[in-house]
Amino acid sequence: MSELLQFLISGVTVGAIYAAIALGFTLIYNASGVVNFAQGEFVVIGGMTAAALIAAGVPVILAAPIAVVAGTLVGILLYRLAIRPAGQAPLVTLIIITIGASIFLRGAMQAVFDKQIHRYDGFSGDAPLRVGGATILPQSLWIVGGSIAVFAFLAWFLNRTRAGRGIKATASNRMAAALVGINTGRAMNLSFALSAGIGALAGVLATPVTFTSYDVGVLMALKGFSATMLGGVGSPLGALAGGLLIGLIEALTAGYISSDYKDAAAFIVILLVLFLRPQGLFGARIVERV
Amino acid sequence: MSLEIDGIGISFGGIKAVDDVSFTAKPGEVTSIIGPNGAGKTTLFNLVSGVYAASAGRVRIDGKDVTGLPAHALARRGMARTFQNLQVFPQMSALDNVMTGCHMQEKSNLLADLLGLGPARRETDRSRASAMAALERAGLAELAHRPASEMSYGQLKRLEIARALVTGCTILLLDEPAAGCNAVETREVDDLIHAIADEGKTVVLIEHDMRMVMRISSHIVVLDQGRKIAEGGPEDIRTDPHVIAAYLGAHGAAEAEAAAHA
Amino acid sequence: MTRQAVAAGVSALALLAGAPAIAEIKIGATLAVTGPAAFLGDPEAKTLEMLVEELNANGGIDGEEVELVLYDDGGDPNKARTFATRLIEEDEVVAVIGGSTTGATMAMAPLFADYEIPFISLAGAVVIIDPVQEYVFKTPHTDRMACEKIFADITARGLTKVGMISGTGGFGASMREQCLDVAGAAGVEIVADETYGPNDSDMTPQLTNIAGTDGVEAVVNPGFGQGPAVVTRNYAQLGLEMPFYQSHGVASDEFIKLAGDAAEGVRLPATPLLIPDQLAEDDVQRQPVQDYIAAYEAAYGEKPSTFGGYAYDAFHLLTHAIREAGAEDPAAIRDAIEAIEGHAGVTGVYSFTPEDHMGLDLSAFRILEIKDGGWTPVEQ
Amino acid sequence: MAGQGTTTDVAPAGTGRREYSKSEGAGRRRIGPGLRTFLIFVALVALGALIFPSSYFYRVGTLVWINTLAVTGIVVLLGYVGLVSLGHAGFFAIGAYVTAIGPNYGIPSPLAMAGGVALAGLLALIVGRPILKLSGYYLAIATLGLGMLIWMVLSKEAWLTGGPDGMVVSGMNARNLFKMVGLSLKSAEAWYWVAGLVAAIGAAIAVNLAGSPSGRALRAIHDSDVAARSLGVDVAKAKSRAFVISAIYAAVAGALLALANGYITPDTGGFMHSVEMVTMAVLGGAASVYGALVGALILTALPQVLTVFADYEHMVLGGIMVLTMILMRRGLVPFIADLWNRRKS
Repeated sequence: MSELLQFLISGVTVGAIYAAIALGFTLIYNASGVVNFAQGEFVVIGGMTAAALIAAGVPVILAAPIAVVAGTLVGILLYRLAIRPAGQAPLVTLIIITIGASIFLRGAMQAVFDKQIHRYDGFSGDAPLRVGGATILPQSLWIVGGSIAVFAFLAWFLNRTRAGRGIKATASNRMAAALVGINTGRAMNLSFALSAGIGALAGVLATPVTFTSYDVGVLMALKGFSATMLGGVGSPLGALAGGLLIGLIEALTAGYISSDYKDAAAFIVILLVLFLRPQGLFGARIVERV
Repeated sequence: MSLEIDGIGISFGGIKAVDDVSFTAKPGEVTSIIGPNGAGKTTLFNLVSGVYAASAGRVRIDGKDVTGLPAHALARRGMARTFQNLQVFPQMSALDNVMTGCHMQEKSNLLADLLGLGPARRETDRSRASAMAALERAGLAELAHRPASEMSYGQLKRLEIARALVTGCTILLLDEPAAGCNAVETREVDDLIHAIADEGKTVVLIEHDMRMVMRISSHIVVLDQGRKIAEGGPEDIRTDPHVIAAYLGAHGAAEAEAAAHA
Repeated sequence: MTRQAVAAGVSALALLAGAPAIAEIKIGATLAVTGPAAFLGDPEAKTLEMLVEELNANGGIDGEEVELVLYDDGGDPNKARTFATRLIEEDEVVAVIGGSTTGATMAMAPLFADYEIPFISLAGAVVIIDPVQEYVFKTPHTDRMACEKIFADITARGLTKVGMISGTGGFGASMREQCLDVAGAAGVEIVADETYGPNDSDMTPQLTNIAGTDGVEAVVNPGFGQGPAVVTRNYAQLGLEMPFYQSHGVASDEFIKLAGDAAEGVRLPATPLLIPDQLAEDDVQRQPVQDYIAAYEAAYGEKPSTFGGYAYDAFHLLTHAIREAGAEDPAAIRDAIEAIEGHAGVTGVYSFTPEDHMGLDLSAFRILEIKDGGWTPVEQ
Repeated sequence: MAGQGTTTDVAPAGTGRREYSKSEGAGRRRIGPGLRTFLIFVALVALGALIFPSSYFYRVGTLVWINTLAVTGIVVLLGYVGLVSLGHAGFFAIGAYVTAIGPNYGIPSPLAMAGGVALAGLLALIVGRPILKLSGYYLAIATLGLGMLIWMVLSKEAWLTGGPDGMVVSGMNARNLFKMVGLSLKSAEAWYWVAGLVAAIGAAIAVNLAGSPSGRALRAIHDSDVAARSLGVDVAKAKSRAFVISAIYAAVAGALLALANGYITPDTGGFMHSVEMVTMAVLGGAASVYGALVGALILTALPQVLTVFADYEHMVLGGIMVLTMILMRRGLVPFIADLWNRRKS
């Protein structure tokens, strides 16, 4: 029983990280229809910046927000310099642009920071908490709490605020949104800024547990992308559920079946879900207009 | 071949876009579907041609039930169509566009195609000849080598008709073929449709140009809000009070009247 | 225009590749300076650059300057092979150091036999030197030796039942296989065998399973990079008390920093590089170890790692051989390397033979334990 | 929404395609378009052989042709039909690994090679149907997942594949092929010629396909899935065919790489390699085989040129990718062809 609990704790911790990345994907997709493969780099920027600041003696309470702001700025730059100039480019062009941007950012981080692996202490210490025979790190609670907070924020923001509704409207029909007076450029800017901020926040929260280095972004993006697609692209609930599900599948497979094929299990589940429900778990069905 | 539609319907998100529509289109005749915007005309075409799966009703070709067959299987049973919002292949030349319509007649196998063997080339030659003939008929012969992306809206409408014709279809669904055409071009399309029907093909037409509809239709089906509200010859429709109320309105009635005396 | 593009590309290549020879003696290297194996290649590259500078400042080899031609293969075997070809054909080096990873090394290896150029690999796996390839040498201990060393320490503690948790990267997977292979002969039984991906962030499920396996008395974690640090933290998080072994893949201060307090009590096989001040006065490795550390700290302001040590030894072995055989004939240099005996490096004392192209025995490997955030040799 | 279309609009017709119909229209029938492409490619291969000063250049040249071949498969899939695959390196690796494993079980190299190609084709046939029902990003993730699964098997089943460190490929050397016809070439030169000739054949086949009935059906799907259906094209079958064809291209390229290198690692089947293949196609211009060649040439040669930038290599590479896609969305070949045409007229 305590075994299962430990597996679940592990799955939820890791899944919450995936979910946070997936939520970043979702926001940008919602505004622009772009799946941003550079999303993983935001996570690294957050983690590396925080690690560098903390190593330089800056207290966490300052370092964390600065790292998030740094990620946000890079997000805005990414939009302005790489996505906006591309205009309404076809999907594969956008995929290549964001992958190119991710390679560029990786190189930049290697130049700005270093090639070492970094970590700093958990926000509430590193002494594990015991729960019914299993253990959990206090930082895991920060991660899970962070992901849920981001989800709640997005759900509120997209549905209840003017700016958020602007983003949603921009996504469903940019022309129409512009016609009813929504500043679609600002909506796109905002979505990239927020999404990068969310990514950086995920990095700041996760680094004490996962560590970080300049080149882990691709893997982060891959997991986040998988979670997004499993949940259904464009839906915050899907992103949260997709992320947690993948984390749990990995942990339970490692625990009960074989740690060798835990990543494979996640992909098999994704493929099966897509075969049976091509729009993902929470995605809307698409009817083509002819 | 005759096309029978029997009680067909579909709903999107609880709204019945097409509801219990029935009619029969006969060979050698032009059957027109009319109705105000959003009446469900194009959705009806999409149901009949297998783009959408109907949630109710049957479609029969010459008495044979073809309901639920995928679009390409219906094409093989002789159904061809054009599209309201243009589905040409913009990256291809006009000729290549029409040659694609020859797909069902082309008998070469994949291996021959890959290796560029004789059969593949012969099929291509044959397709090119019949595509040129169809372009000729649609009045587009001199544009054969122009990329479709550089052609005007009216030309593309006719390009779609030419492409549908070379499939060797017996049933032709035309969705607003005269949209975007000037008066002269409309007349040409008009003649073309007449000629197609005279060959014994079954033509089903969606059109907003009432003059044209009244001029060439033998049979008219009127849709409103997804339902059939009237059916009959041009004369019956013109005078049908439901139609006048629901669709034509005062202005439309006058226009139809004018057309009748034109 | 396609033809023009090709011609342009070719001439650009020619321009950059065909730099005229300035230095007298050219030594080539292709390392994983970036990419997933960068923590191997980075200190290796830094070490080589430092050593070449130092050597030339002291008059080079018999008055001739040495030039290092270094390429970054990112750990990609395909690139490594291309760069090796380039080093041999274009740069006309007399010898090549490199291959941070086993894959890169093995992809390059056949070339050196073809061109008769000596090659010293910095990668770990035993396949590099077993079977022996005429022109291929290597400086690190093999993963097989690491397993033997660890198992010897475990049995010395009177334990036999071992649980393994291995990284699935090249290093971890290869060492895992070697450990499984030598376990029987070493007198231990592998009762649990778990793995994790190189970038996984939580290994508590695997560790929970190991802990739940009947009779596990010690746990071994082959792997490198961040994985072992995460495993070590998870190990402490779960409150596991069994003796815990890491591999030489994490033998650096970096590991202690990343794993923090959780690293206390962890043992691993390592080179003397980690314990410069605890070496006996008469230890032949004392001098090279202290030289290397002093020079590296002066050059880069940080401590060298075990991996840099592999490059340090490779470079000294090679320059020694060039001094012996001259820089004219690469085949003669090869012979001179093979003839080296009792060369004290930072990794161990090398004695090559035609049958042994690594030249190390188990004696240079020491089991260290992490105590109070530092390294302590385990008395045996 | 952008990115939700059934097909992915890559680029209006590349030069290759338009050239094709022009030459046909002009009635010039002496040399078919496939044969012409083959001759152009062979001329380029020979040109390389004339100017290359050393084995190193032959080595890079060999990689360029092998990549061109693999990317030609992407051109068929992405350029002709408009389908994105982020998992094609998986097929590449299957071709490579079966070629590598065969001789260990007593199967001669050429047979193993054929087996690897057949296996890749078969796998593409089996998984193609369900996967190709997806579109846009869902297709991207599904192919990515497929590629990852193949990569995982290759990394984990060490008894068969040597694990993440890879395995030695024993077997034939291309030199012997040329010896049989009395030519004595260096190994690097021999592989260069083999790779170049196979790439030329591959290009010719792709060009033949584009102008054939089957090819027109594929290109129709690219532009309008619905219209293609309405013309009687069995879209599912056509997509599946294109998927199998492109998987075979990748597998042949993989087998060649395995033999030319003599060593193979699971990285050849990794995500980054899949991305690299698609990037080459899009960079050069996914609509034509010439785009495949230019893309493969640039991305294979660029890292060799960029060694002078050492630490900034990634930034330069990433920057080039972004800029090319912004400034020349349809790829280099169509872009330059347009410039050329504009200057002429």
